[in-house]
Amino acid sequence: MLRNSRTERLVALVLVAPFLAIYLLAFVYPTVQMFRISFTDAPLIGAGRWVGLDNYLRLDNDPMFRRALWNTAYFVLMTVVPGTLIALLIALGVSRLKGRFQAIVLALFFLPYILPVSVVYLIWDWTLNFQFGIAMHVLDWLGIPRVPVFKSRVWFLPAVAGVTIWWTAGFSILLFLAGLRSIPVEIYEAAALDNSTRWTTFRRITWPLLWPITSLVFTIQLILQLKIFDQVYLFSIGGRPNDNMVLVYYVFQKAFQQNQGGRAAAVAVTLFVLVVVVSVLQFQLLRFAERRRR
Amino acid sequence: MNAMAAQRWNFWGGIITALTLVWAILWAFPLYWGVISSLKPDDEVIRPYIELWPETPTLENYISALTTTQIGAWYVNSVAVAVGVTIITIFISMLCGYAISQLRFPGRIVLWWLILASFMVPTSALIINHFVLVANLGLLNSWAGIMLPQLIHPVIIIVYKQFFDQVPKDFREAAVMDNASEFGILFKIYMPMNWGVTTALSIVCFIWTWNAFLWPFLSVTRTEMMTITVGITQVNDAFGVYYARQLSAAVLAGLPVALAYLFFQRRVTEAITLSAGIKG
Amino acid sequence: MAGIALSGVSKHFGAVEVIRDVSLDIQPGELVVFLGPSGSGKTTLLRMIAGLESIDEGTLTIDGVRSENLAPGRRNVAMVFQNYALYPHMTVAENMAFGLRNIRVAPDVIGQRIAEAARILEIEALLQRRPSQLSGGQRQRVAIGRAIVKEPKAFLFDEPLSNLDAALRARTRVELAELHQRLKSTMIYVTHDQVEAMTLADRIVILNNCRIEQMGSPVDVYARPASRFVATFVGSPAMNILPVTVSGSGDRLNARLTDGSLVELPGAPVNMDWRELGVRPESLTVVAEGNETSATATVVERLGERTLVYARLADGTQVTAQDRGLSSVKAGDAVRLKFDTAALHLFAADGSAWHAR
Amino acid sequence: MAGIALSGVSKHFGAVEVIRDVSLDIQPGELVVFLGPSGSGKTTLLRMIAGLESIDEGTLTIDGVRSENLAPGRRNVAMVFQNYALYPHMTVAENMAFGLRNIRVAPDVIGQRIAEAARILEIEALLQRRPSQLSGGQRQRVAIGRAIVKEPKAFLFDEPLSNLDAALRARTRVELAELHQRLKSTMIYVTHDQVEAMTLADRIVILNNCRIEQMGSPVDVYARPASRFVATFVGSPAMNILPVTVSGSGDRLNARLTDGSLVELPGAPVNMDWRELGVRPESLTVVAEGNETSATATVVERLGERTLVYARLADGTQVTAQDRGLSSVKAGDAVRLKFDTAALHLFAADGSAWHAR
Amino acid sequence: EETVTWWDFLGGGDGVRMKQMISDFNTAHAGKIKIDATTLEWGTPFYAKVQTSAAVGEAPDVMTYHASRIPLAVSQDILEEITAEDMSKMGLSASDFAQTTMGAVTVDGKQYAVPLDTHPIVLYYNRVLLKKAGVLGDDGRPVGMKNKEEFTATLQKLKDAGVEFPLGSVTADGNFMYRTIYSLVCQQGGELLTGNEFLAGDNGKKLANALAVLQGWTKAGLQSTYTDYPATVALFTSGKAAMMINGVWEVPTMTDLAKQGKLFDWGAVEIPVIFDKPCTYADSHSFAIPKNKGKEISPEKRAAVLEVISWMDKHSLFWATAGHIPAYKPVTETAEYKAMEPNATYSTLTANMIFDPKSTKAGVAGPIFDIMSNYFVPTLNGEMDPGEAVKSIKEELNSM
Ligand SMILES: Nc1ncnc2c1ncn2[C@@H]1O[C@H](COP(=O)(O)OP(=O)(O)OP(=O)(O)O)[C@@H](O)[C@H]1O
Ligand SMILES: Nc1ncnc2c1ncn2[C@@H]1O[C@H](COP(=O)(O)OP(=O)(O)OP(=O)(O)O)[C@@H](O)[C@H]1O
Ligand SMILES: [Mg+2]
Ligand SMILES: [Mg+2]
Repeated sequence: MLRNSRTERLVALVLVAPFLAIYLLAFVYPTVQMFRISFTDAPLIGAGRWVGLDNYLRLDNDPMFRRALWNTAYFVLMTVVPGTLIALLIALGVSRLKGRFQAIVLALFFLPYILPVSVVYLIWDWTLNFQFGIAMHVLDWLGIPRVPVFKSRVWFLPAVAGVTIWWTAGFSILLFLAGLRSIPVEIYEAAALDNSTRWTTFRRITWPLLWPITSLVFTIQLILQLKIFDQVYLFSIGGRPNDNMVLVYYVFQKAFQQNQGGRAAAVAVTLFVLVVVVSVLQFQLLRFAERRRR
Repeated sequence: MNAMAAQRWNFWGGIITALTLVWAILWAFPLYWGVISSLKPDDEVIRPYIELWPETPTLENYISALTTTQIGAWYVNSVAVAVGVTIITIFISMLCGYAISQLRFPGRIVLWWLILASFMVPTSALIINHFVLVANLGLLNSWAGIMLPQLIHPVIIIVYKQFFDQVPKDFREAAVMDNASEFGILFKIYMPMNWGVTTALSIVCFIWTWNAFLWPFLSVTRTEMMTITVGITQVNDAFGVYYARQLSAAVLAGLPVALAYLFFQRRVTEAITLSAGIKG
Repeated sequence: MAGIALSGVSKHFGAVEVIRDVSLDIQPGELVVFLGPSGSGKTTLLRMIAGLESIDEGTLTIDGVRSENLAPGRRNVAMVFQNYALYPHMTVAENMAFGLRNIRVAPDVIGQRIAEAARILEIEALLQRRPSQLSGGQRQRVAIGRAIVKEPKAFLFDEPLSNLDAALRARTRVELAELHQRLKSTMIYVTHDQVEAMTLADRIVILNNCRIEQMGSPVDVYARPASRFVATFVGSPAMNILPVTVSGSGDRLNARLTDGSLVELPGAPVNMDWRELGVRPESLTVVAEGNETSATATVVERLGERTLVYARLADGTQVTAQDRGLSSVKAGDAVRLKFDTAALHLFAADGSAWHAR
Repeated sequence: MAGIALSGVSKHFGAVEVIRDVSLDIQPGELVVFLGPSGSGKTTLLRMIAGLESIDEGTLTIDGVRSENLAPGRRNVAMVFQNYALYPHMTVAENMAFGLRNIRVAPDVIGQRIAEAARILEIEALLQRRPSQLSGGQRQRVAIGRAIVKEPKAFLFDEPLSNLDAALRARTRVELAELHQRLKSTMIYVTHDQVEAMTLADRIVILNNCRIEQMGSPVDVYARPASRFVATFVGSPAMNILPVTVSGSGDRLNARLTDGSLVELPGAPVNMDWRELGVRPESLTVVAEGNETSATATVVERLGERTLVYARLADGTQVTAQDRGLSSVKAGDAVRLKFDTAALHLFAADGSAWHAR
Repeated sequence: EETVTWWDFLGGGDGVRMKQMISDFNTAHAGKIKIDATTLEWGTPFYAKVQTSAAVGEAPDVMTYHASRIPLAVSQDILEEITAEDMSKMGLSASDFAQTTMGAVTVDGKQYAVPLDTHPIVLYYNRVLLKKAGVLGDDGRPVGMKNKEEFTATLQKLKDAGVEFPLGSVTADGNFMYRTIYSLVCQQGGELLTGNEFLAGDNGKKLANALAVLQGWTKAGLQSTYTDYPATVALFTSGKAAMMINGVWEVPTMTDLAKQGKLFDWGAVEIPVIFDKPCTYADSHSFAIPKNKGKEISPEKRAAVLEVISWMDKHSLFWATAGHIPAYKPVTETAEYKAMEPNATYSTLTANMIFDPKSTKAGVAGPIFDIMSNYFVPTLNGEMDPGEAVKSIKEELNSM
């Protein structure tokens, strides 16, 4: 198409400028700063001395950092894979339903997703409350000893992971449903004519055709869950934050509770790099898996 | 499929449907339980047995949540921040998405890759420097301060670009032949043609902002400046059993988004799939 | 090779009746085309035979076996879908093998059958590709291949050509006809394109309004349409239908057109309430001179080997006539039109029809 | 009403040449069709006239004004896009008004023009609807209406019918022809469908391989194709092209087909390196008896008013022949084919052609 | 009019009292000074906010502060000094306060806050249940307050009488249990910090003893397990727990509930002597002026702030209804105060109070708190052996 490139550039500049300004101010600049202060001993606010790699070296034998790293990994493991699978199962169930009925059931599964984390926290803290939670009455009734879910080291992360799955599954369910809807009915009809059983149909048709969505859900979940903070913070209130330490929480603690901006930034950089590496790696891995399938 | 549904898959199909239903009810039960509990008086809340309906329903907890906390102010803050972030984000993202999709200018590819890359970057890693930045700008405890770091949603630009890419170029050319200017094309053709996307993206952006916790929690110290998501974690008012009061505050905080969802269910679900880059 | 018999078959979706009391006998090896306008129930009928829709009433017999309650896979028929429904994540070979593996056919047998089908369809080179790497025509063949390997009792096609472009459609049509000659298998073919039906069918079943309107060979259907509907639906450009008043007696029947001109009707039965005269464009030709109906050409379409002349009679009635080769008639010209009395049709108020031959 | 002249126009995308040295003179009021296979540059040429593509070399004159450097909006031509490109969020009336508002035409003038265009196109009732509420054919008309209100010097159409289904396409084609007769405006119409070209054009410009292959009236192009390419491209089913060896001298030239049979060529020039004989299916007819070429029918397509017989000569050469009406020939039958000596074409190695008439 | 921005962390029953006092103050100073108060969440969140706010100049003009945390705050340089001149402007003098209290707000001879109260922990009890179990003395106080065996027996009797939780303890939150445990260490004459060493000598053993007692109660089912703060209060007020060890700040919760007729007959006494001598942990709420970076407080505002502090201290008789023991002696010496219940009942314990060690590591939500509380929860609920816990605590504290 015939274009007047000078006007076009000018217009482009005008259109891109607002975003670029905010992007530079609220994203690029803080990112650069984060890297910079991670090499200093700055407090949260104010300048610090250049300490080189000191902050990073100290992480190496910082038990709290290790715990944070481990807990984060543990949490990711417990949310991402089961979360994806559960969402898939739910989506498969919901996709069978029709019309209004489907809308209602979907709403039941989806509602948690649109709630603020603090509401989710209050609801589950209440539901699983060790003294008064309804879940404990159910356990009593089943003759199972009560479980102090958010107060014990063993149960805390699994429980928060469970709540997180409950909270975020709606998103994945919708993606899966969109994926399922995009598989033409004819494919299933062809499979039926091909004598395919329910299980074969799932394994040989649905699952492979859903793979791109599955990997998308997986990636989104992974990036999201590595950033875990809100739930752990909230459920730890009046509990055992140090046992439940995760990376972002550690950044928060170092920076905002202990006023060690530089060291916090080093943790933040670690997280930053971790997320980027993991998502790049995972992207490659999934691509590889897909290629092998071909 | 009807014949099959009618015949051999019928039995297992029925079981699966039933299981899905039961599961859905269990899934949503905590929500129900939260709402029901918030309607119970203090002594009922902590009864040691399951009571699916309040014996003496009361709004006392809501009244107390509304009167003893600054929930009104929190609402105003949340609405202001969420609306502000939504409008600004949508607007700048649309402009930027349009430019990247439709215009040729130096640095376009670089910009596009930057935006794609920042999709992966965890903003929560930036809290320290966001805090420093907003503090230096003197914006702590202000709407602008709560909004600023939340204005970066690369995914919205990505979705906009994809949509603008999909507009057949015929429209652009038809408009050019109709003597429309570049801004005319954007605001009179592309923007109105994609109202659906804009609404959908606005809805998700609103939900995200309304639900944001970490940053509002960090950047606000004054109770009256808190957003509702942060505010309700502060409702630990005096006297005895406070669970119901907390839950009533939670219900109040969740209600607007929940209602919005129930009213615009189709739009919201569409919006969510859109935000993941899938066309619904 | 198996016969298929439908008897008194009905179907409704909710309150809407879609198929009403259809009976039909398909001979082994026959290629039957279901032809009808959109919504006439062609697809539904086909899917009922395949087992993808239940049959509300009536019986279905495939190869002598009562089948209305058999699962789709058990009926041993193969279907080629409009958009082919190839499994996008499997190679061509895997697509073909899928159905056979499900019934545990031995791997070497599967290999043989695939090779054989690929040979017939000339898709040997494509076996390791995925559907997305194929052109429309190639996909079409793979879909047929997937059907062939099952060695089914019958092939069911639902508008298999409608996704192809015009040129490819014409070519594939010919290929399909050849394939049928080679395989000699029972085939049911759904289309709403009358050219396809005319060129492919051993027998055409014309569906309209949930019922069978006519059933017969292409020649029959074209030359002796059972009803006004069939007359206008089959043939392109469509048959001219002109309101007439018929008068005269014995062998000397005449039809008076609305513009006043008379058309002779040798041999037409008297004493019927004839309302309309049908004449196909090729039987209404432009002639140089003579005592014929006169009209004004409005649009002239030169198709090369013939020319269509859209014309208006004196009273404004629109007709389509034909001239041979590249006609010199221009829009606006006055033309004389000649009715070929050996190829006229009459339609009565009660729906019955008479054909000059 | 304005003439359009292209002179020595070229265009390339990067290293790929798309239009090479095209010159063309379009008379005011003429309807010119650009016909050619996919990728031949039809669209590109049209867009160059519209101003949507730059012209690398050569000149473009619209209504006497040198225009190759004018902005699209300034050339005062209107374009109807393949998928109409109606603004989906505007009503029909707004769609029409948009272009006029942009050049600040007075509102009452806009109103008048819309009313006038709507009257011509019979879309008065649709003015307040949105494109999504219109049928394909209605959209088509609105797209034309949007062009009409601009009172352009020329209308440019890029395959405007390709999105319509067959029946609607045929009807709309007739409507378009009528519209042109009424408006008498300059129109350029791009298509790769030769039927459209034949039926609509005052003049057909056949593009192939970046160049103009032939330019002439439909009759010309059909009866006297300038090249083998034109011969095979125009006409459906395509002209049979048979390799021949020509022998004899003076008036008594004969062509020997590969199966050994002889075809007389009355009046063909000698001393040319004739390589191929062209004959259209309608000039290669099935005859009952006689000393003609014999062949075996492979597929028989009964089209109603004529029957196409795909046949194989003794040496396996495929030909398409025609029989009148509903032929009784069946696949597998031996048939005798008669060449209409008055409608033969010869093609030489150097691309030149000779036509019997 | 000067607006004084005020932060506190008083969310419980005492918060209501404080709001009342603020409103009274505003009425009394209408047109001159207005307090603009914000209540933040107690503990870590509050102190994290104070710290970050002070660093960016967003801190309030005055705030409540735990005396125990003042050394830490001073080391972070976020508090303004309260000079002698300030004290005299307020019409206060060091002698108006108990020496221990005053000492708690002084670091290196400089005063950094003005104490408002001292708030020990006490034992709340449900007279109805105790009576039912036969463990209510004729004086209306629980029996078995003299030693471990006696008290355990009391608890056991309650249990036998069908009380679900004889003792309600905040066993899910080490921060709160720290107070009880520290008290029990003190009852053995132990201390946390000796010179620069934590849990030197047999102090570790004493801590283990304290933990063992509590763990014993858990194991015997005498104490609520994994109970967070609100649940503990709820257990007690709903009659599920017969006794509760908690801060005096819950007194108003009880009095107000009782006033509404929603509570049983209750009482509060000094915590029992489990070991050798009576000793109770206490802290002090005080007023401090944050040092706002880059934002000097104006003299007028400072004067207003001092007026606020002074007024609050002088009117702290009302504050006493929040359960706390006013720090300002002229108030505690009034007859009105002396007649106040239940304060009078437990006022004897002032003699037995112990404050946190004076260390930059100490204080509410400080490092010691953090480290110890992390081990308390598993130990108290029987997940961890007391000796093991003490070992780890000792290691971690000393490696800080
Ligand atoms: N699942 C369904 N539920 C309700 N009505 C249906 C369903 N499937 C088809 N119909 C209706 O049944 C009638 C026949 O549909 P069918 O698809 O058989 O028509 P068709 O002849 O194949 O038409 P087309 O040529 O458009 O494919 C239509 O009126 C259609 O609307
Ligand atoms: N923007 C472009 N960049 C590069 N090559 C192009 C571009 N547009 C068209 N071409 C090439 O130019 C040639 C002519 O394209 P054009 O669209 O004009 O063909 P056409 O005759 O309209 O074909 P069709 O009938 O398929 O529409 C084609 O080979 C095409 O690939
Ligand atoms: Mg159909
Ligand atoms: Mg084109």
